[in-house]
Amino acid sequence: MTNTIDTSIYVAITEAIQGEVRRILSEGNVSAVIGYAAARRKGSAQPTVIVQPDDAEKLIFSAACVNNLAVYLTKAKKEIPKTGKIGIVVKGCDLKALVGLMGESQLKREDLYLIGVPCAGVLASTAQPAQPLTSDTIAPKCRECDARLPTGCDFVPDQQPVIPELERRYSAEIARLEAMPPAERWAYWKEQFKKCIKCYACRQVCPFCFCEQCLCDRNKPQMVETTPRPAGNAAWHIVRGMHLAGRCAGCAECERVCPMDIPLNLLNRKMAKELKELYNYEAGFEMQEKGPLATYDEKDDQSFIK
Amino acid sequence: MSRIGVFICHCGENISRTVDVERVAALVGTLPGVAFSTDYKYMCSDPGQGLLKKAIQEQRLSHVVVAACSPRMHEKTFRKAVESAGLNPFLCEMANIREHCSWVHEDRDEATAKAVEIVGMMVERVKKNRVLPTITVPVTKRSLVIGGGIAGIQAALDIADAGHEVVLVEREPSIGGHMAQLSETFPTLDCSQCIMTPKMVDVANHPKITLYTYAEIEQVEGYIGNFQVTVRKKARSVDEDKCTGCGVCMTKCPQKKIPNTFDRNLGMRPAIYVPFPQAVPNTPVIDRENCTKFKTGKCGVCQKVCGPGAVDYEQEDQLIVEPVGAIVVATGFDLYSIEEKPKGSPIKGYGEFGHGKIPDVIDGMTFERLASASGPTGGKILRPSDGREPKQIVFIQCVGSRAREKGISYCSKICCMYTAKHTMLYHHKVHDGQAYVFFMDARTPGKSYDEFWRRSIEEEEAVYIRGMVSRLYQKGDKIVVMGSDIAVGVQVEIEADMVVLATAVQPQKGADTLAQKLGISYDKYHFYSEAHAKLRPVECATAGIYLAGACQGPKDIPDTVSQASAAAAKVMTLFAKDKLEREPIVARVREAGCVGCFYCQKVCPYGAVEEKEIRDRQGNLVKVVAYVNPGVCGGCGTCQATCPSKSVELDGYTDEQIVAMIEAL
Amino acid sequence: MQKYLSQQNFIALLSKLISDGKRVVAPRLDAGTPLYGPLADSAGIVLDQLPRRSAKETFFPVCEDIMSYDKVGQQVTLTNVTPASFPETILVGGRPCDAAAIPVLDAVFSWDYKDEFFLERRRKTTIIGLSCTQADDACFCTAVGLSPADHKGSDLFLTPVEGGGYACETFTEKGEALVNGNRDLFAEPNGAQALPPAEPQVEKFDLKKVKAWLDDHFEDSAWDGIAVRCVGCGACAFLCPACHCFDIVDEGTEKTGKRRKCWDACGFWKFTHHASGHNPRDLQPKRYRNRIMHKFKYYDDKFGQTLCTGCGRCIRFCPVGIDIATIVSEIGKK
Amino acid sequence: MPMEEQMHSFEPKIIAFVCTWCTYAGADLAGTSRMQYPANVRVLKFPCTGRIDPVFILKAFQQGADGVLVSGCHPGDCHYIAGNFHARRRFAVFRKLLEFVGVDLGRLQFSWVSAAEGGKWVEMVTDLTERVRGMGPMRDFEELALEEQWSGAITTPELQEAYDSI
Repeated sequence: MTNTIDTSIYVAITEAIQGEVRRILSEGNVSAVIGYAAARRKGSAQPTVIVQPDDAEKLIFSAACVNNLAVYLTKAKKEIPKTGKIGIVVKGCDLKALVGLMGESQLKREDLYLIGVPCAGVLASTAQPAQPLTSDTIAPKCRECDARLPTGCDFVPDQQPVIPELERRYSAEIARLEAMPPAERWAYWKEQFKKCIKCYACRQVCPFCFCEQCLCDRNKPQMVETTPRPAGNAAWHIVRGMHLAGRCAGCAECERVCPMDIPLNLLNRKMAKELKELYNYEAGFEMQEKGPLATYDEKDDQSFIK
Repeated sequence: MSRIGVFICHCGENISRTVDVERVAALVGTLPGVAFSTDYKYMCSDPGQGLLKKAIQEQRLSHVVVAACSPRMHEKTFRKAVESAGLNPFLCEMANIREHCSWVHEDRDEATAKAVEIVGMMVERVKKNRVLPTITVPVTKRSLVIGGGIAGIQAALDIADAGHEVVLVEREPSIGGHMAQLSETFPTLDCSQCIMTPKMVDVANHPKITLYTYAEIEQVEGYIGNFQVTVRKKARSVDEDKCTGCGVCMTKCPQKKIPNTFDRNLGMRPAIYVPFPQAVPNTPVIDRENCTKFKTGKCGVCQKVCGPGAVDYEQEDQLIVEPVGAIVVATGFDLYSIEEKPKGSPIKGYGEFGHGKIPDVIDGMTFERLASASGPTGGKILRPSDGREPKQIVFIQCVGSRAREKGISYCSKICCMYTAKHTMLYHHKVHDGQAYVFFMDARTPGKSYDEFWRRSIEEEEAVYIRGMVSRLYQKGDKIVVMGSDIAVGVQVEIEADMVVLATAVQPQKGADTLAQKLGISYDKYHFYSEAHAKLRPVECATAGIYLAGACQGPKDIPDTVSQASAAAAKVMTLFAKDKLEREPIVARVREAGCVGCFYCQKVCPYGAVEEKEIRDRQGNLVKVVAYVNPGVCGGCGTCQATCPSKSVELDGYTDEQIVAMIEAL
Repeated sequence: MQKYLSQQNFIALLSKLISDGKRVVAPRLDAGTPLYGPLADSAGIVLDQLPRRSAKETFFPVCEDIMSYDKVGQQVTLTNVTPASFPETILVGGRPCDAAAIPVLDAVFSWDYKDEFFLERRRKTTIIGLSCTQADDACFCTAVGLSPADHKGSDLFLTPVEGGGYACETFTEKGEALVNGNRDLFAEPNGAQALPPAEPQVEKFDLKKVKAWLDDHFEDSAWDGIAVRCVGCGACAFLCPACHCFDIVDEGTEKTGKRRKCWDACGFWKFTHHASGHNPRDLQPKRYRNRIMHKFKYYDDKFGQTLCTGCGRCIRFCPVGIDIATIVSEIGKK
Repeated sequence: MPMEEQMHSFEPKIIAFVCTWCTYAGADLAGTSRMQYPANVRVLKFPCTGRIDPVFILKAFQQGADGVLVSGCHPGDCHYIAGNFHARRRFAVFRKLLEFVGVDLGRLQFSWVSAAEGGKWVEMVTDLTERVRGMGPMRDFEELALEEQWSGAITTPELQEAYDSI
């Protein structure tokens, strides 16, 4: 059964964002603001950077504001000048990435002005931007969201999102895959990875893929085959899964942008699940100086080691 | 293009018996990049090394692979040879076709095929080896000695006599260790105190020695030539500078009922005490656990009677940081206790010998205290239970040692000799007494040792019974010892007045914790591991740390003193240079790729990673990257495996080298 | 030549071609995603969705081997891939925007250097185009001068008609040969009305004006505004029917390996990264500028054609919503 | 060849990634003690398990390893203080990832083998070799390596034959 999700608060949120951005830009608190603006296609939105107070009216928030704008703050993105304080519009899921980036010495809290968005959910990549937000069109990550109200921001519009209980698809899909014999799982992933064309959209939108020179672009030695063949594709996604383990907080941008529909966030959620079970670690809630793979406990599980 | 030379060693027949070395040389010779390939009987011999050097020069070799024994054995040898022929030593690799191939496989074809692959792997690896320049680091010419027993004392005196400062740290309130507890020593029966105390005094008076007693190692940082050691000097409650050692405090202390551990609990001591009269330093310490003042707040007698006002109840532990260039570990041993199974120990224990339950079953060290002129009985052999002189005494050897089923499979080395000594001391003091010894074998190699042992039988009339004791029990005031004499094949039953157990030698408790602080390795019994069992017996694998005495394995006094002097010699060798060359196996940051996430810093066990600012020509900050201090880097490579972009590389173990090996498979 | 092909016979034609040992490439679902690919079974064809990747990979594969090497002893053996071994192929259901791109690509692959891999595949492939009856607001073929019913590039073109089946028209000898070889399946035209073609909504670009502005504005602050949001992935180029940059990579070990040719994209940072470490296109707007320049100026300069067929894939799948239709249309209005 | 016979004659390729201080020394000890074990293992020496990148394990499987052994110092024995603790976490997580993409973890063994445990080294190598022998060759990565994107695949039988013979 399809349930419509109430996104009426987005109108008020849009107004609040516009007001706040106009204020901080005109008062000179920030040098630029990264937010969302409407685009040509019906209902669509795109990331934008504004520096003039008058441009604040271009900012919107809607169910089509899917991007995690945190990527624009990383070192991989040199286009946005990192001088002065920068304002950024963040959903709860995006904020988790920012928290992680602060823990990895990539960002400083004092350089940011965080405009948090109370979020009722955004559209799935399979939906058209003009479609209404429903229990069918909502992004899978929003179905299991635990951060609808961002905390610790400088400004959050006073709105309360209302959201019906939705089936948790990642958990169900992980359980389905885990129940398979290894050969069947291998076959499943092989079919998925075969489609990959190494457009690296997953990497480029990932806030945590901030390396200036990706390991997988190296050729001395070639750690991972760079060509978009099934072998190199599988290696790439495995290596990426490992690199994000303990860091990825589930913004699911990689999965959203994959033009080949590869369920990449499944790998990341699986890793998150394991880290929770092994080390009781969850990424993105509070700033941690050391992630789970940069530290250890002498009593860590070693039942797998003979 | 590489011109690699491959040298296949026969190792006499050790390799060639199972590996067709000529075939390996021929096959490897066809690998891309291999310019020269040969086999030779003994590559490590002089002519073997000569062959290597000649080939490097004549064949203009760019890299070398020596396929022989384990690199742990001869890597240094061949790298040195390669260097003397004008190549950078790190352009030489060893392929282990002995320990990992010829010795563990019997099938000649299989072993030969495997050897070809092992060598092939190293050929691919060596192609990616880079010239590594030697790294030099300064040397702090001060040394730390941990442990103030005879080993530590000897090492400290030798190093100090050579003119270098020494910091000697002892856990107990006095130096002296176990040797100070002994009555007489084999094989000459001279009095232990008589030969020991002068050395203790020498330590106390030596201008180059700083002595910390009642102190422990808190933390060790740094590396060879440049350690920073934090010493915790526990609160003694007595000011060492003020105390004159008059001893009034001890005589006046109202609490005198504390078992004297130095005397193996046979006597009592006050709460403020020196462990024994000849203690160095002769400064008492307050045993805060048993002191009335510390327990109830009331008393304070010692403070009142102390003329110089040295007693200080407020004293606190002090942390002292000492920069040193070398460390000698001389923490000694402990005795195996059969009373109970130590917690977490693999040792099963001997319930059947009644130690701790039957008061007249004692261990060898307790016997030493009984026999000692300065001991609780003034040198009279008396039973702890009733103070009577034992007329029949049974010594049991190998209690704990050489008993695989009990958990210790090694021989404790000193017990045969000290038991022989005990029978003599007994016979000298109890002329009408009879000593019996149950033993498995008598192990008496050593100068004048066997003669000494024979004397105990032939002149001192000890009865040696070859066989083990199966059970002993109290019967009235006697202890019935039941055992077998396997030489004659009869059961033996002796009604003894006293039983002395030759319990096994074990490392000090906490030896593992100290090893972890020092970053040295230890075996399953927690004896410290030397770098090489034969050729580097006093060095640890961790550079700059040396071993002396029983902490490395059971040893008697002459061996301990020899090793202590050897360790001192090693320290002096190190101190002979102002700068030290270290192996350049260190991590390096590729700044272009570094994004400054500092994962490397988070995982570095040595704290070797620093932050470095990269600025453009105008001085604007471009980015902050990681920098590895090559002096501090230990070379583990954890940083590289953790770095997401692989922007830090461990020289000698680069991704290129490793991937080349994997791809060679 | 004009014919009628019933839906039933269309499927029968595919089955026959497959059973004749021809490689029939058509849109089908690949792990849930609509993609062009060889049909194992005619029933697998999916014609109601625009395939995610364009049809260019039929001629210009995502990745292909061009050579292999083997070292034995001191001997190195090189083995070339012989294009003669490429199979005969029928590309079925090529959308006008996809089919039209193939002749555009002919120009670059047969210019000073004849790319035997592309050309041999091209020679051996017959393209059956299919008219579009549906468009979304990302489609803009009409804006670049094509149409949803354009047969450019097709050897045989199908137009869905009222009552089912397709009106067929051949445009080349290959198309005719295909019809002639399967005469029994094709009927004479039945006069049924063609289904109305799709109507993309983007206003027609003034390509001359666009080019004129580009000619003069290599350096212009507008580029920063256009591409500041670009994150530098290759999704647009890889989904594009006309983008044709490739990289040549050696993959393998010391002893054996392959030389491979695979898609590359000017959006990648590495694309123009020099061995010296210098990168002339150091920032993303410069890279995005190249994409626009190449499509609407350089290709035109060299071959007199526009390197865009308006399929709209780059708009639909840009992770950050970059809309080439808006950008070009604005340039045209400058 | 019947399946069973094939299994029997199959000689698995085992790659061992070991640290130099403990397991390499343990393997040396097995040698000095003249213990015997299957000749299938190839040892790659690292300074520390902390240096072992998960990518190497992946690479080993891609290069045709049928089984991979990773072994280092027991907890607390690391020559580099804590490298093995970091490795322990890294591999605890990595093996879960490999398992999730469908690699049978029976082919991947982790162990602590000290310099004193020559016997344990022999046991580890023997057990893994025999287990992998029972599981048959690791085909997953090999087959994957042969797969092409359809458009780049060369399907003519002659060429396939030529490639197969390489």
